[in-house]
Amino acid sequence: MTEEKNKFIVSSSPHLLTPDSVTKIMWTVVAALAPAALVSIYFFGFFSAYVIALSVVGCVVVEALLAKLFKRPVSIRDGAAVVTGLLLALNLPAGSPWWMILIGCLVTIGLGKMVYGGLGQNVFNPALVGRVFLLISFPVQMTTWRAPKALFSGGPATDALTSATPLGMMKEAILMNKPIMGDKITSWTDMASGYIPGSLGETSAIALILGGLFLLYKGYITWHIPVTYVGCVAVMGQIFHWINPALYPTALFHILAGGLILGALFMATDMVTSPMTGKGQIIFGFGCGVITVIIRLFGGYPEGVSFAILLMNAATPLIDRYTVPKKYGFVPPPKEKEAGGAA
Amino acid sequence: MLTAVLILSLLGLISAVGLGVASRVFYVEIDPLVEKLTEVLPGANCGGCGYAGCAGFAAALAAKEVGINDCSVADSDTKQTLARLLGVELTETAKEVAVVHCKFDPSKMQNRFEYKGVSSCKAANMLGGQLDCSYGCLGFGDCVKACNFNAIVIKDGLAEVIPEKCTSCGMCVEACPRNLIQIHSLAQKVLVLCSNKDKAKAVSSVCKIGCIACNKCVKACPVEAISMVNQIAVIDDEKCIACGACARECPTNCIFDFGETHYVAQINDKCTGCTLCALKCPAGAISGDKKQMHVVDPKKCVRCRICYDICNFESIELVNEEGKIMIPPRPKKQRKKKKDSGEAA
Amino acid sequence: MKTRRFPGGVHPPEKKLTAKVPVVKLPAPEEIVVPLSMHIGAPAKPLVARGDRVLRGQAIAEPGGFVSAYIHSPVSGKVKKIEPRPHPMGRALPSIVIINDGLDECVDFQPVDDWRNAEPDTLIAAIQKAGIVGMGGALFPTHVKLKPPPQFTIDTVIINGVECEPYLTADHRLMLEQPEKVLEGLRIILRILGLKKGYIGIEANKPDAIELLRMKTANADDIEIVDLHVKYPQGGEKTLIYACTGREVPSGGLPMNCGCVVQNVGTMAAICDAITEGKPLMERNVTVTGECIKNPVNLLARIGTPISKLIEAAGGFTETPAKIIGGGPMMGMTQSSLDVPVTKGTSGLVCLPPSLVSTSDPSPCLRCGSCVRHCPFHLLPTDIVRLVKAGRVDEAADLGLMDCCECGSCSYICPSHIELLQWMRLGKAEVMANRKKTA
Amino acid sequence: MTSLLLIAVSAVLVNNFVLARFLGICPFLGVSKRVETAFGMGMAVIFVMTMAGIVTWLLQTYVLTPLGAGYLQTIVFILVIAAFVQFVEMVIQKMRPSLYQALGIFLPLITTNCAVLGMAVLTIQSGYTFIEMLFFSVAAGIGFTLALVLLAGLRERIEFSEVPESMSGAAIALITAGLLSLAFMGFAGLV
Repeated sequence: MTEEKNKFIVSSSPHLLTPDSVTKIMWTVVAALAPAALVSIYFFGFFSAYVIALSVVGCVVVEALLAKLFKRPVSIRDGAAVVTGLLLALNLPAGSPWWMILIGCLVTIGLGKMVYGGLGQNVFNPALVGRVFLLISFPVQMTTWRAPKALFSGGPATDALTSATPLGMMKEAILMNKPIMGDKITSWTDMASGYIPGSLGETSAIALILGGLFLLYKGYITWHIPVTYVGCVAVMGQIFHWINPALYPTALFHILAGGLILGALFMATDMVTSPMTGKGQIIFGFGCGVITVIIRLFGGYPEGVSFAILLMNAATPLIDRYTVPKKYGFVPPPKEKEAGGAA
Repeated sequence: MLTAVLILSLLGLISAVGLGVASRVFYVEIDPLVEKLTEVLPGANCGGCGYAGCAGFAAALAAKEVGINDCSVADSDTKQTLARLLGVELTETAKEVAVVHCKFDPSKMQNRFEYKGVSSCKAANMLGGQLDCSYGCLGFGDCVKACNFNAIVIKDGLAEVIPEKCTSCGMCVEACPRNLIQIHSLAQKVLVLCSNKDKAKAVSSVCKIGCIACNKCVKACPVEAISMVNQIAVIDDEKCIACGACARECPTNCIFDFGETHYVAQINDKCTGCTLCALKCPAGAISGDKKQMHVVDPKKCVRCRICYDICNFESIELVNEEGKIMIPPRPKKQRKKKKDSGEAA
Repeated sequence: MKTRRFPGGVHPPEKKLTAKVPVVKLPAPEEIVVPLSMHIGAPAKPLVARGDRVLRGQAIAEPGGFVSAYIHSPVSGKVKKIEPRPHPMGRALPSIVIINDGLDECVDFQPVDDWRNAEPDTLIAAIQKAGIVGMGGALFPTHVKLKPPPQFTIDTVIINGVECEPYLTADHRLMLEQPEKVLEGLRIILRILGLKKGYIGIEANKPDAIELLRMKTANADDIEIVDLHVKYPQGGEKTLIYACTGREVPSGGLPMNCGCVVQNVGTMAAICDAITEGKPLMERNVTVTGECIKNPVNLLARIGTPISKLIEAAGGFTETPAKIIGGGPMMGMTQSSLDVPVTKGTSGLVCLPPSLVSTSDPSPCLRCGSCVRHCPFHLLPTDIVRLVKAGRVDEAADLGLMDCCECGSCSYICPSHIELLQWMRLGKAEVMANRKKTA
Repeated sequence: MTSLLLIAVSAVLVNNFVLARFLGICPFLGVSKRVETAFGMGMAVIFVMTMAGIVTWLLQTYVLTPLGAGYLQTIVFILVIAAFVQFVEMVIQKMRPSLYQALGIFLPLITTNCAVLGMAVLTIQSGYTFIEMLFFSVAAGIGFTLALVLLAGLRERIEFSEVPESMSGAAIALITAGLLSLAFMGFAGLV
């Protein structure tokens, strides 16, 4: 309101800040997801690239529009919408119809994030809200998988549409009770490298783990959730495998199949919707693991990762509430306050 | 059909007996007043008063934890009955309004430093406050956030109350870290809008509309309503007759007169010399002996209109500097019987 | 040698530009402004009036209450006026303005003869008379700290030579140039508290100081040098106690609750001067540094010297700074004018250029948990601040708002640059206000 | 034994009374502002459901069907439930006054709560034996409490978000409840 002589800035301490910023975090996550995206483009070619592009652009546009609608500052430069768009794309099968992707973007950004007030305020992982919404609304389109075909290996692009994913085959085996050995379905190397049908991001475990380690090194995710989550799925999977080796696949199959690696490294570790303290994250990872195995082996849907993470997102506020770390110099409250408080 | 009636009545009987016994065992002393209050309350269970339902609010009301006005839904006659039930008389006090005691000129007020941080007056005040004047309104709107009736707005850096919307609930008074907001009755038109307690030199160096405690207003006030409290003029609302003399006298015009414009009184030829106006004039500006034409001394007149309201012979009119009659004399009031005349005066 | 440490804490860039620069004595300016409140507790009451002549070292203000301190004139001269003057705390506070006559005529100092077997009370009285306060920035009157109430038994003395704030090297230079004074001061404290062992905690980024002090106490068994992991806020009272003794100060309690007393190295040197030479606290080391200062330097400046003089002595600004910080950049207070005086607690002047000062608005909280991981007291800054913002201050207090030592690690590490510490301070102020209202 | 377990799991997770069958939505939204009150309400509903389940089952098998007065089912059930709710209200008012204040109007509302009546009618329709009915009613109560406490946790968290005005209040609660039931759909086909 007045012309400023060169006045000094007065603010509360501390006066040094970490060079880190939300924008930097978001673009680092995008970089961490890049290997998986590139591998999917390598395997599914144009179908994957167009899904990624449309989903990212869709999410950014929807966020900008909704920000204007809700009279909020448009902050698409911080890359949050790009991350969500990329994650949503990695959750969709290659070659998904364009209208489905746009609806997915609308639900992901609209219902998943902006309705709660924008970045950092949502309670469910937006990309997963979008994916589960699409899975339940358009079951057919969401489960038509394209056969992967190495990009430059020549020959017509096979449009074998409905080749089932390894998990899909396992689910049919369990439902029809036809025991076929879990790992006979596809060889390990294919599953690890991503040469198997499935959603864009779910195939190549190596690329995902690479991205995950990069994030871990940068410190934007901690080991707690991925390790407990994947560990729990492996252990439970193995136990069920011992109970009935013919029907239930081995732990390695569980880890490499479906969206577990993508879910554990990028979805479950989403800062906004996962618990803050180490202890809470371990409970979170354990919960996700148990629910994933239950749904995979006994549930109706072949893939339980998305539902597991959403359910644990719902439980996060309660986990945070009961895993408050003991503070320095903790003095237990005097007895009668304790009793009074418990009314 | 008979079996149906039989079953139902039997079941009804069993439940009734069971509940009768249970209500004895689990008897809880309920204050009858709370019951009555709950009936009177609108029963919307809206939770506006912060209680889960009207029963909760009624209990709090009976326990004197809350006031009648805390129930925003209740209309005036509900409040009347509530007051009667509680034995508390609902004081229909005159409408009161919050006033911000700071009115610097935004284009002139300088900043001591560029404040960066949480945009709240408390936060800025903790770091000394960015304004040159260390008592002035910081304009971050803590009062606006505290007001549930959005009766206070920030206009180019300065808090301003909207009298119509203000319910004088006092939330803004607590919210302001520099205690600039006070509650005055709406009728109080003349207000000192400055809170700077520094000495004259310090005040004038930061704000041209600051009270420099020159005491001119104290001298100018015909009814001694103004006193100087640690370097700031303070107007006693009861004594003040809103004549605006102080406002005109103040060199830095930090005393604001929101009443309508004031004019000097002038006596015309209809004057019967009843000496009532001379008696009532606080400034002693009217002279003249009994039964003779009275004269107003324009320099002494403090334009408080007391003589204008009192004169019942249409002989006092209000004129501006050039003597043009701005407000004609008050029409004669039909005098009631002698007994009531005291009242009319 | 494994360095001791505490959980949490952050690693800001150290930028000890003046670590190798010896301390330079700054001549006294013409006008000295000695504020009356330079310590925790009631402001001091002036003993002199306008026009009085004062000598260097003469007491010009007496304590205003039990927790308060004497104030002495750093120069000889005439008292010009006692009026509110700009103060490092932000508001103008009453100060004694003295015109320096340049003679530096001293009052005759009376040292305590043969302090080794003097009574602790006489030593404490001498310390009180010399106006010694905690020089680390806490400014707590030392004589009060050295006489804890009887029910607390003190068994450990820890001297804080950590100086974990970036940029500051005042204590570091003091340890290098006057180690005897520091050791002597510590021995006096041990005598007062009747203890046999004292520790001096020094961060591992000052190897020369550690080595020098170790060499000096090689054969002495009453002083042990503890080298500490380089991490901010290692120098905080509670973190230092935890790192050296493994004990935790109970929540809402003081170090004496767990039998410890923590003092700054500067205070030790001041105590040594007061006891051995009878000199009151009149000057202190101030590091004038920052990217905007032409040649950063450590100055022995007299209390009451306007900081404009210090900046001139350091060659002035290379570019106009965005922030002038009294103290360290992590806990210091930004100053709005250059005629603020040096006080007993001014450990440094850090002038940051606009390029180092971020003025971006905070982005929303991602609940990333960095503040939780880095808080040395395992609090939940983001949840506490969320509650304070919503006005639910008592719930925030239950989560540990009042245990926050305001070290600023959470605000430093927060990727969204949210002013967590400022919100915590607002919350604390509101809790104190509520307590006063209900008390 | 496994069938009992399956009934319980299906009542709690698969067709959860609130999130899958959408019964008892008004207390679900009304009381889910704080976790303590939600838990208190959940306990009250579990008690009423179990007791009402037992009594209605007994009435149905030993009174209504032998006398062929099956058509009286709804009225009788409502009468029983109302009696139990009245009883619970007195107990809570005596034992936990603070909880009674917090629940306020929603405690007597359990009488008309469709989840409780729904449970009673469902047990009769699916022809459960006494033991199965017991498992079913307790599990239904637990499912209701689980959903209620989860939503209460979420709503306490959302209280701090700057939800746009058009969405604040009941709107965001309904959206969150919808997303919660979306997540619960993962259990479809579990049994």
